[in-house]
Amino acid sequence: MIDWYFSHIVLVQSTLTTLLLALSVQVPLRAGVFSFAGVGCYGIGGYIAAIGMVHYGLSTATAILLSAVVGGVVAYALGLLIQRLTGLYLAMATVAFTLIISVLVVNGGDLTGGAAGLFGALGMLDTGHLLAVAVVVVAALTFTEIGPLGRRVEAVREDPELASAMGINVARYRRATFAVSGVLGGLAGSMTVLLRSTVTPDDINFHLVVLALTIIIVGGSRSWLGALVGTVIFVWMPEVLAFVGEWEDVVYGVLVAAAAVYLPGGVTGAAVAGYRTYRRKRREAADAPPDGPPPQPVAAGVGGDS
Amino acid sequence: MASGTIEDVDGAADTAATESVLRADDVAVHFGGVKAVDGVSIELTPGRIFGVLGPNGSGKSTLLAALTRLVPLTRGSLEFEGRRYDTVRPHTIAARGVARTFQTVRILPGRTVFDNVALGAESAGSAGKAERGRARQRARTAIERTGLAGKERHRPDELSYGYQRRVEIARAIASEPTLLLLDEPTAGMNRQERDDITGLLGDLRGEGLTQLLIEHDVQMMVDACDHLFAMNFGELIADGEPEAVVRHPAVQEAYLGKQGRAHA
Amino acid sequence: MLDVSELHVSYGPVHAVRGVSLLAEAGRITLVLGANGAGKSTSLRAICGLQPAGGGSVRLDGAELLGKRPHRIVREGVSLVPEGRRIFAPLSVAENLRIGGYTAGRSRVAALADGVYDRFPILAQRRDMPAGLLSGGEQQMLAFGRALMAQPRVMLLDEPSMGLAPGMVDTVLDRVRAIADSGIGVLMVEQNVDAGLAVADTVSIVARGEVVRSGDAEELRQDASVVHALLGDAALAEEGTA
Amino acid sequence: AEGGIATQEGIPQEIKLLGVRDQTGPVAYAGIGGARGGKLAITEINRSGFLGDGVKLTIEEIDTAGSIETASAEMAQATADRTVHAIMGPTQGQQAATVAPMVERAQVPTIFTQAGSDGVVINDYTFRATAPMASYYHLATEYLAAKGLRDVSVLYNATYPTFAEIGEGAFPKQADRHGLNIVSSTPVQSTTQDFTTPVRSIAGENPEAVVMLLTEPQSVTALTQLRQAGYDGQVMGTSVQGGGNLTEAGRHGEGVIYPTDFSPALRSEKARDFVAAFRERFGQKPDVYAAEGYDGMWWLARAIKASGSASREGIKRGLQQVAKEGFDGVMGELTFEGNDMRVPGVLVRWNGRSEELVSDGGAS
Amino acid sequence: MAQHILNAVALGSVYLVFALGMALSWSTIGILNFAHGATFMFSAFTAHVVTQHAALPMPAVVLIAVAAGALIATLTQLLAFGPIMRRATDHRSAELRILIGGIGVAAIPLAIAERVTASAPFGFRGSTYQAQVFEVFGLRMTTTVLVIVVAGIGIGVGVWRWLATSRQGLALRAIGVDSETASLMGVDRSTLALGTMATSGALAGLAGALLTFQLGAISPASGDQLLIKAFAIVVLGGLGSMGGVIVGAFVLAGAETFVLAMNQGTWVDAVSFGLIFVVLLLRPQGLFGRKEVRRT
Ligand SMILES: Nc1ncnc2c1ncn2[C@@H]1O[C@H](COP(=O)(O)OP(=O)(O)OP(=O)(O)O)[C@@H](O)[C@H]1O
Ligand SMILES: Nc1ncnc2c1ncn2[C@@H]1O[C@H](COP(=O)(O)OP(=O)(O)OP(=O)(O)O)[C@@H](O)[C@H]1O
Ligand SMILES: CC(C)C[C@H](N)C(=O)O
Ligand SMILES: [Mg+2]
Ligand SMILES: [Mg+2]
Repeated sequence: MIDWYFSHIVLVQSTLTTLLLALSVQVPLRAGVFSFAGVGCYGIGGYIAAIGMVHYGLSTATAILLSAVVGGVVAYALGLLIQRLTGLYLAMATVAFTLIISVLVVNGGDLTGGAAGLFGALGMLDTGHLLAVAVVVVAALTFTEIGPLGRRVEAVREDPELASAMGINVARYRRATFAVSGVLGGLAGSMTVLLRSTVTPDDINFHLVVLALTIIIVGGSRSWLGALVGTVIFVWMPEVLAFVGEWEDVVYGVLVAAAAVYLPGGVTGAAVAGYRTYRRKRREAADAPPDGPPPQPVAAGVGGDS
Repeated sequence: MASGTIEDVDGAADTAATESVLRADDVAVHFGGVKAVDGVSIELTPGRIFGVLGPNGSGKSTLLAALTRLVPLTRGSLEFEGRRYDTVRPHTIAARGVARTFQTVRILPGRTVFDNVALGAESAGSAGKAERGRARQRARTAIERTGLAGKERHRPDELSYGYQRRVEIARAIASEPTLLLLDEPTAGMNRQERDDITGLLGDLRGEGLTQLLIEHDVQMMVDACDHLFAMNFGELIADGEPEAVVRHPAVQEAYLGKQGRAHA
Repeated sequence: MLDVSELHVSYGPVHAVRGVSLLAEAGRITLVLGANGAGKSTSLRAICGLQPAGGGSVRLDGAELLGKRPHRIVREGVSLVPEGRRIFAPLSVAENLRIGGYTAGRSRVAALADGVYDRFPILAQRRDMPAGLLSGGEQQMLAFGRALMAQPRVMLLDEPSMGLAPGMVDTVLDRVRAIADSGIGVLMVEQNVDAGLAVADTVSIVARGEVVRSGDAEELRQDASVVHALLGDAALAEEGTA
Repeated sequence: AEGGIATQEGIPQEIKLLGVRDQTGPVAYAGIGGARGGKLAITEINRSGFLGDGVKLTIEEIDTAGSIETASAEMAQATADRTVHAIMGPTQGQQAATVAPMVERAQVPTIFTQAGSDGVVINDYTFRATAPMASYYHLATEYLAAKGLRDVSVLYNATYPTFAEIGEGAFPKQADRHGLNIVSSTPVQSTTQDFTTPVRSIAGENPEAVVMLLTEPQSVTALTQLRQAGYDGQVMGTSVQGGGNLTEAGRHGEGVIYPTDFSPALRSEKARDFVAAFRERFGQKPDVYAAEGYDGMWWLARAIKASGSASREGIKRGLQQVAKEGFDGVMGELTFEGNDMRVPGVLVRWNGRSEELVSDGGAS
Repeated sequence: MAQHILNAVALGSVYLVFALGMALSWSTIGILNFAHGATFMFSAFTAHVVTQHAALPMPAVVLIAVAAGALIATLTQLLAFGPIMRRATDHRSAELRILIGGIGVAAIPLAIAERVTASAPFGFRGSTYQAQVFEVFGLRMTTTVLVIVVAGIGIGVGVWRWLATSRQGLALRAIGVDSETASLMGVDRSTLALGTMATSGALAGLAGALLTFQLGAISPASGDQLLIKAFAIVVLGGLGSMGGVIVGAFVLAGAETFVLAMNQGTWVDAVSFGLIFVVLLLRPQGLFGRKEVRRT
């Protein structure tokens, strides 16, 4: 067990940081905001942490905190700037934001280390710290998923106009998701960099956007659990698929495509749907007279309807 | 109330009423060249059901959108419980107690009937635990009253059209609003089903709820409303006692087919 | 000409239509009445191939339609004015009509559209506006006009009068009558019972997925209270099971 | 359990190594080449009984698939595996820099090939069997100066650390020293695909030589378009050209000269034997990556022999000891700066089908 | 200056040919195909493999790539997007899944090509085609550029007009809005969708062949780089507007060429994406896009 843990420590840790990254895209998406600003803030957070540590000797905690705050503030400001945008237009604008950041750091001279990036920003972080952060984040997010707040977030996503006719301040929700995604992105970026000690402009790329999106769609886009499931799948897939060797990417592609086709709500969505069917079946079984004939479809009709 | 085109069929009845819930003054909504609403002034007094009649495209729904701030006003002013609100954002006025239904069904597809109604119920109050309990109770009551009992756990797309409309109504009344705006709430229902809804609206009036109702069923409007407005081409063409309004020649001319004439 | 017999449709465990039989004959209007949730729309959708049927048959002049894909069925000459209008919101009014005439051959589209514009002048005024901006009633007119463009042999109408002002209800139903008189079979669901009865030839009343009564419209016109009672019963029954 | 515990001193019968590098993904060619070179070396080492009778080196390759995450995850597992004696590390600069602190923590000696950026050779356990490109790029500069090609334009990928370093640092400095005149310096990005605009400007300047510091596909395009833009002067490339991509440039690639750490055209006996053996085994000529993998593996074997121990500590000590002395490899006389390899380098010309020697820094 | 404009036009045409295919399926039937880049790359790769065995002239190479592209896209539609669309209740829920389906599909040809080439660049060395360089009015260009510009602008304008005026074009747009209702109009949605995807794939193949001729070689990763640019172009032009795609392609190419001509090569992406960002700030629906139609 201990051995297993130590040889998989990187996977365990990157599961936790990747979860935060995925959440930074999922949180806005859940409110109908198709924003990848979180990925840009992942880059910002990574660089701030590395710069803080390498150039200014900040402590690990300070570096992470600073990254989260700056990420949140930058994303919030971005949100203010582009609040008129929706859908894929918003997606494009935020992808542009992310890619611009990667160009900025290439051209950042000594501060950012240019094309080579920065090295030696090894933070004092262990799995326990990461776990604590993840738990706090997940607990906080749970509140936005269940009960009244959950319903409101869903209304903001599904029908903003309806939501505002229900007294919900849609613009404020949207701006808030920007800030949250910035904080999450900043956390994810800074912790990733402090774990691996290096950051380069290449770390902020379109593939990260794709990865985050794939994780939450395959895992399930409606709750943090979906993000977690997706993260576990994609972080551990190379490990699990190692046996197919060089065809790993082909298998990966087939699995992702199959998930898109067969799992409309992602893995968690499928699980929830399966559970519902199971419960309904049980209800029906319980409703049927114990010694009578099995319920005919005809009989089940109105019964199920009412 | 300034527009010269309004023919006040019996002006006296209204002015005697108490303080108004909502007052719209010379409201106009233009979309480019389309004058969807053009200088409408209305006043809604507490505890009554007001109806809006008018041909298709006469601006009824747009008027409702204007009253709920979902479209910008081209001109005019709005007042709710004595406070101007023609520049606030839609959620503000909704939060003050104006609930509405939409002409085309708008419900959250992924949520159950109960959740949809609860969304309305919760929009009224704070987030406290006791209040949450009350909100659930309000939602349950609204579901009962709209004939949705037993369908709480259904998803909207599993419901027939008529039942989807009821969800809209339930959601609106669950917020226990001060003013309820209904845009063709009974479209797709037959006479009996309409009567149920009308009965419900009457009960709500009994509880003091002010309502503004848009419907094309003249019989139902006459039965249900205390006061009718008739619109055509974005303007009010008549305003007053229901019976009087539907008999008004301009309304007959603009609006009523065989069905309405039979009634008059 | 369109002979629906013993149609069954289920949504998963919900058996919504249970052995419905309906007939649409050339030159005649068959009115389908029923309470909310009775299974009217489901039946029409199944006839058009939008919903897989669990059993029964739908024959057009003897040829089986069940199992065919919707666009095939439409090309056989069956067109539907769907519940809830379903106009193409971002397309202009004119484009909505053009797509309605997709099967009708290029050359006739313009003339057919002019016919619709004559009947509904407001649509002509809104010709180049995205259809989604129309008022509810205007959209209903467009949906109706769009179905006319297909020049069907059988027309299925799911509440064509919904959201229409009384005057316009007359226009539409008169038009339906005229269509039927030109030799087209019409199967029409209506909640506006009186207006529907006024133009119908035959009536079928559906409750809980079954036809509980069918007969001559004339008969029922004389005794409208029977209809109302049946509908009322159905509604009560619905609530009763709830 | 199979294999010994890698912390035990002495030389066991089986010495287990792991290669953790790209076998798929965008720079797979480097990892694949490195792995092949290493395999060939292992066969020779084992067959010759270099480490003693019956002592066998074994290696297993693990794919990092072009991803930093995978690289660090696989390295974590590799370093945690107590039967692993040493690791042949990732070829990509960033992957390598990320795992470098890790191998120190786990105290597993790791030899990198390629991985040209800073931050890779940073502690006692990190070793590199590839000389930084900048360390032998002077061969190019000297050649240009000797041929009197003084007006030079530089076209370089500024988002790629190795090239940025030469384009902005090493080359301008050397050019200055040798009296070359840099007419223009044009940075592009890794995402630049079409070079019409920059090469037009360069062709317009008509310098006597163009120094081209670009990735593989970029090189092909830039060369093709440079020629189409009417430039027919000398083009000076980098060892990236050794990967065979110039074949794709067809006649446009003919005559390009570049410094490299290894060329199949090298005339030393070691190199000739290596080329022949490699050909026999893999059916093609070895590239620079293979040569680095091969010399890297021999470095390791010599290290074990030198310290008399295949334990992790022993290998580390041995590698340092060998580095201090240097040795002869297929890349020529190898010297070291700390744990980092230096090569004499060689300048070659692409004749359209293969490399020809132009001059060598003593590698033959 | 004139030379720079010509270069921008050439680059814009390359982008255009690539983006057209993507925009076609996206703005009609609502399929944002993230495998478009991989289709592009793999078509070129297929042609590359064939030219290694047979010395073919340019038209034959192009034809092979076009056929390969059409085939890949058809398979993608049959195996991934088609089933997704059939299963989805509404288009919005299908949208993200289509995106992910495309990402999954894209991994497959990419992995194969990377495997075979070990990620080294590949081109049409075996083809008999040799680009000729010529000068008109002092401007230098190659026959390849000429072909690309003609093909790009010709096909672009053709597709644009066809979509705007033809019956099928209208049907395609209707499918994109509400495919169920479209089928009620007699539109054979699956066949039309398949045809659209095949055409889109053929355009990807065409782009693959032409761009490989233009660049000399591409690498397996080249498709991804173009994908994000094409995405940017379509959004910049405004979703649903083919004219917008044409303008968008040239605007982006113009911006990039300008930055390169100023010798600020490392700022290219920042400037081009910055430009898109600013355009969206000013026009949230892109240059020629329509605002979403929605009313109360
Ligand atoms: N956003 C808009 N842009 C342009 N015209 C519009 C817009 N919204 C509404 N209209 C037009 O304004 C007129 C009034 O529409 P409105 O929806 O208010 O009518 P209505 O009285 O509710 O009709 P109905 O009874 O058919 O629902 C209609 O002719 C409609 O086409
Ligand atoms: N997608 C669905 N999934 C599950 N059940 C459904 C679905 N669609 C309809 N139903 C159920 O099928 C039954 C018949 O619905 P249908 O829409 O045919 O009724 P209707 O007669 O058209 O009613 P209305 O007058 O309200 O339009 C209803 O009980 C409804 O709840
Ligand atoms: C595989 C090589 C192209 C890697 C490159 N030399 C680097 O340092 O990253
Ligand atoms: Mg209306
Ligand atoms: Mg219905």
